Amino acid sequence: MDEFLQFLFSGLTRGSIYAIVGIGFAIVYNASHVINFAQGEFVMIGGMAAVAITTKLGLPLAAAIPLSVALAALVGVALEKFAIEPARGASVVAIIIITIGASIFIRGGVEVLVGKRDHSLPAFSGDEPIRIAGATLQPQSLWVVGALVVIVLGLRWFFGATRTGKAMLATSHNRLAAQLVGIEVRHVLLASFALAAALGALAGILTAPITLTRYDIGIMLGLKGFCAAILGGLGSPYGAVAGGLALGMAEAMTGGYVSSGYQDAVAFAIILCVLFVRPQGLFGRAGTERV
Amino acid sequence: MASFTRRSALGATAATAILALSWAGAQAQQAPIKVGAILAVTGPASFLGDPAAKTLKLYVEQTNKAGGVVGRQLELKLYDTGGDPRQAVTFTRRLIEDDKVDFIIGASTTGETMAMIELVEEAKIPLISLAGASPIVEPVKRWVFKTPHSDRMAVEKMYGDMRRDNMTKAAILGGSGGFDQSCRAEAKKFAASYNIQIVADETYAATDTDMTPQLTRIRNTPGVQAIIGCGFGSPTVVTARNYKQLGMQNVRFYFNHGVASQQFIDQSQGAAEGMRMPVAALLVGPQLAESDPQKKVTMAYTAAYKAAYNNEAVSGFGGHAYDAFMMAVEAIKRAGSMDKAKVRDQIELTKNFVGADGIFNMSPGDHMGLDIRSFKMVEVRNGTWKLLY
Amino acid sequence: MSLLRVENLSRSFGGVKAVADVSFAVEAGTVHSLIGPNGAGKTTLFNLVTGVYAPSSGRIFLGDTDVTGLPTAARAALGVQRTFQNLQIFFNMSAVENVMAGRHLHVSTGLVASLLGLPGIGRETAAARRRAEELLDHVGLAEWRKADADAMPYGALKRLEIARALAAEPKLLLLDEPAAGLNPAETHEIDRLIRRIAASGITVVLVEHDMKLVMNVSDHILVLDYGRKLAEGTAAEVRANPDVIKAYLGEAAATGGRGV
Amino acid sequence: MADFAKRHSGVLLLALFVALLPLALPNRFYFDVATKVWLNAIVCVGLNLLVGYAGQISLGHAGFFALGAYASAILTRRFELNAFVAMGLGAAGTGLLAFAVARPILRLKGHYLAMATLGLGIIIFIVINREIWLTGGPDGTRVPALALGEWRLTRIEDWYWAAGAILVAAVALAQNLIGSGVGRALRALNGSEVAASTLGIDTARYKAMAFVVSAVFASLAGSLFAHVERFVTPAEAGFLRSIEFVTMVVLGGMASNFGAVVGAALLTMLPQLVADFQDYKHLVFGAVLMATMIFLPKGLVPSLTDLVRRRLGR
Repeated sequence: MDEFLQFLFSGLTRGSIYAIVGIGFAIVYNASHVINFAQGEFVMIGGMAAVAITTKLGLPLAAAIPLSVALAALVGVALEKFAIEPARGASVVAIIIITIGASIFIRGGVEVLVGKRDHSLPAFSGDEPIRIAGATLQPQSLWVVGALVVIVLGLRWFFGATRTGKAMLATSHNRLAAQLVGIEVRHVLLASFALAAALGALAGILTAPITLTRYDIGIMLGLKGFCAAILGGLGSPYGAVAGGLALGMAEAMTGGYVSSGYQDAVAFAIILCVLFVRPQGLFGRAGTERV
Repeated sequence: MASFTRRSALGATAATAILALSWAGAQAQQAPIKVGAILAVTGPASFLGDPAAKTLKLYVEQTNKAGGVVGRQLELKLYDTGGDPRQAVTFTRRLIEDDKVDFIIGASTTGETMAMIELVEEAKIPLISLAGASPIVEPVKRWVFKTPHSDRMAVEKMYGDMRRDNMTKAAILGGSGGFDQSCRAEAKKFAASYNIQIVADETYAATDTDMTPQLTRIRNTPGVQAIIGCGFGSPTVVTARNYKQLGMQNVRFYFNHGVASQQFIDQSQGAAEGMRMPVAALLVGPQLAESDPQKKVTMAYTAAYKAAYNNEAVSGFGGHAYDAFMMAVEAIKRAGSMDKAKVRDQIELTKNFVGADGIFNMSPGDHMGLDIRSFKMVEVRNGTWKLLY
Repeated sequence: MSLLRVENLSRSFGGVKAVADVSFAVEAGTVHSLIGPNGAGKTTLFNLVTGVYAPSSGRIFLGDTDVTGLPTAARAALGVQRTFQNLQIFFNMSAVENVMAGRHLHVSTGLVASLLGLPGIGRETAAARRRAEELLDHVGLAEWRKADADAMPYGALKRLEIARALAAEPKLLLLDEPAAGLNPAETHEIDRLIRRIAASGITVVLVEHDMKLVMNVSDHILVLDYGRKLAEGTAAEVRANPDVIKAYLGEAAATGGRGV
Repeated sequence: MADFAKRHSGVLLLALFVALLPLALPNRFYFDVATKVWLNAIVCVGLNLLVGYAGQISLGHAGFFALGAYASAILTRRFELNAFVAMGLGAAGTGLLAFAVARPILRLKGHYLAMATLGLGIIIFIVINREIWLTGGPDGTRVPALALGEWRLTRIEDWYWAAGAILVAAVALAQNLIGSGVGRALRALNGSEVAASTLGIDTARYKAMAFVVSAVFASLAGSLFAHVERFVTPAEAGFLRSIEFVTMVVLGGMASNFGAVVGAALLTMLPQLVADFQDYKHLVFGAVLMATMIFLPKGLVPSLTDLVRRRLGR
């Protein structure tokens, strides 16, 4: 029983990270129909920037967090403006390669600027493990899960009550119509990249104390986040949350009960099975092609 | 050399001047000795390759400033493999066929080195590896040497320490790379001769960021007294943290020498306290007795490295590169020229070479040349290495 | 026996019935028109007949074969071809290649023979090219033979789709608004083309808003409204039908101009 | 004869280039790089049938490449099979796997298809990494030389000719296919899937065909690669390797067999060119990917032919 609980904690922590990255994929996809393969790099930027700001500039963590998030958002905006926008109308393959090129570029930049070593941040509220029924939980995991909850609530408010949020929602439903009612679609695209980047960076900062951060951690996280988003049906941030948590759980349980060697494969195996049965993801609606 | 030329030009007789000038001219025409290096400067093993690259750059420059070796300058040709053995093969081929280097230092990891061996043996070029596992030099390959202690020594050192405290049951936790696998195999092979029973064996992937499932399984194995950690790099840091998170301090944790860097302690953020490992003397240089023959070498290397690289802490991996480079330079000097076969013979004849890793005594049957005595057992205490014995 | 028979066909999208309980039959060798206002379900009916959509209920027969469950490609093999209201040209190919693709059912498609480029394949390709060029001439696109499809004007593309469908040598040809967006001269050309096609023995089902064209060429007309069959018969019968006049034709018939 | 020359002028030109290039290669290292170019180009010519002509993206072809490479490595080394038999078995096995997954995978479209092929590639990558007993794990495995009886192919100059000849053959096969009814069916389903199916083209069948053919090309190239390099590692199956292959195709120009060769050449040489500024190599590589896709979205060869055509047209 304590074993199960331990795996559950592990799955919840991983799942929350995948969920936050997945939300980023969903937001960008909604606004622009672009799958941003550089999404994982924002997670890396968040962690690495916070490390650099606290160690090199000597600022406290509380200041480093907003600064890192803002920096990542800036990179997100730059990505949209200088790489995605000029390629408007290019094929899906071309856009995929552009975002992958961007992710390699960002990785290379951080490699040169900050270096290749592992880095880590201190846990936000100490690292004395919390004991629950024989299992232990790092306090930082609570921060991660808590952040996910806050983000989900925040998005509900954002899409439901703010003008920018509503504009984003409208654009995702029908770009042309949104343009006709006076929504500046270009700004919506920029805002969505900024938001996705900021969320990714936040995930990166929250997890750096648990998993360490390095210039190249973004690849795998990006792919897992993409899995989460696809599992949730691509366009839906809440679907991505469900998808991310499901993947995290599946990984931890496989690692614990089946084979620790194959945990990484679980996410992709699930994705393949789900897509074979439901080509539009778990929560996506089947569309009929208009001819 | 420049001063020598000037002095000669100002010399008394024209004859000496002409002689000296022509001699200097011949020297200047001599191409530099080309040093090839294959290192994992990026990728998951970058913490191995990065300090090694820095060390090589530093000492090539120093050697050149001091006039080079046997009158020739050194030229470093360094390629980054990202830790991929296939890249190591490609770049080795490039070093041999395009750059035409005289000897090669590297690679950083066991897997890469194993992949390169056939090429250097075929091309008859001396190779000094910076990787840990024993299969690199066992059986002996004519052109292949290595500087770090082998994982067998590490395992034996750990088992010896366990026996001191009457421990008999151990679990193995490690990755799936060549170094980890070799360490795991040695640990299994030598357990019986130290009367130790392996009761659990868990594996992780180099990219895993959560080892709680593996550690939970070890924790739930009855009777485990110690864990033998086979690995290097970020997974070991995560392991240390999860070890603390799961409250497993009553089980002693040994790591092999793959984690021998201050980086490991820093990133573990206290979780490494109490962990033990066998390391080279370099890491505990200041704690060595004044009479220790390695004291001088380790302190000098530490000072030079810190001065050149912004006070960055030294690691055992930079030390391996230092030993490899210096040993090669000594061998070239003894050979009197950069004749590959002669230099190879001289490396094999290395005796009482005092390096960062220990005192090397190579022989035709031993292409590593270290013994277990130069391995120090340390424990992490108060965020630094405490020399036990 | 009818060439095409549709029985009690229905299809709904998210609760909206695009086609509701429609039955009709098309006799071989005739020109049959489907008319009705936008959203009446004409294109949906084409999609159901060609198998692009699956029906919610009802059956479709080609001759005496029940094709309701057959995939699109299999129905093509039974002699059904169509054009599209929203052009579905292969813009990655030239005009003649578009028509050659229409010969698909009449060329061999063995993988190994194709990879090796056996002489038979070459001869077939040459024959397909000749036939495609004839068809381009036939629909009046002789000058566009070598053009890339994405460089051709709209009116030419409309005819290119017809040529492509004819290349398959269909028994039944479904034309979805072939005259939409064309000027009167071009429409006249299409009119003559449809007559020529019908004269060559191909059965035509036409969806069209241009009432003059419809009344000119049709042997039989079916009127749809909100997915249901409103009326059917000859041009004269339909024109005289009070329901049709009320629901749809009223002003068009009165003014004698184009329909809605 | 003249007709033959006209129809195959591109292939003949390529053959001529392969034949004359050695005159410009200074040493064996360059032969090595050129051989890698030919092998990557074989993968790209196959992949181009799927991505360029049929319009179906795959982010997992490195998986097929690695399957071929490992089949050769394992079957020759452990089971001591003849290298050519091993290569054939590898290609057949890879083809079967591709055939088995083709229909469910290629039912997917756009990003879902990208995800599924990517997932397939990564699963192959992880299996190769984990089944250490069979594959040697992350550190890879050695591969015996290509041999038939007493005869061994080891000199890189010989490999240059062998790989070059096979590439010319591969391009010729691809050109034949594209000129046939199968090729028109592939291009048609790329242009409009629904129109293609109304013309009687069984789109699922042709997508599967392109998928299997491209997988077999990749597998064969992987086998050859293993024998040239005499060493394989799981990195050959990695996500970035898959991306590399797709980028070669897109960079050279989609739906152009010669574009695929050009793309393979450029992207194979790039890492060797930037190896000397290793600190900046990722930066440079990423920038090159982005810049070509933004400024030459159609790829090099089509963009250049357009330019030439416009010049001539004027």
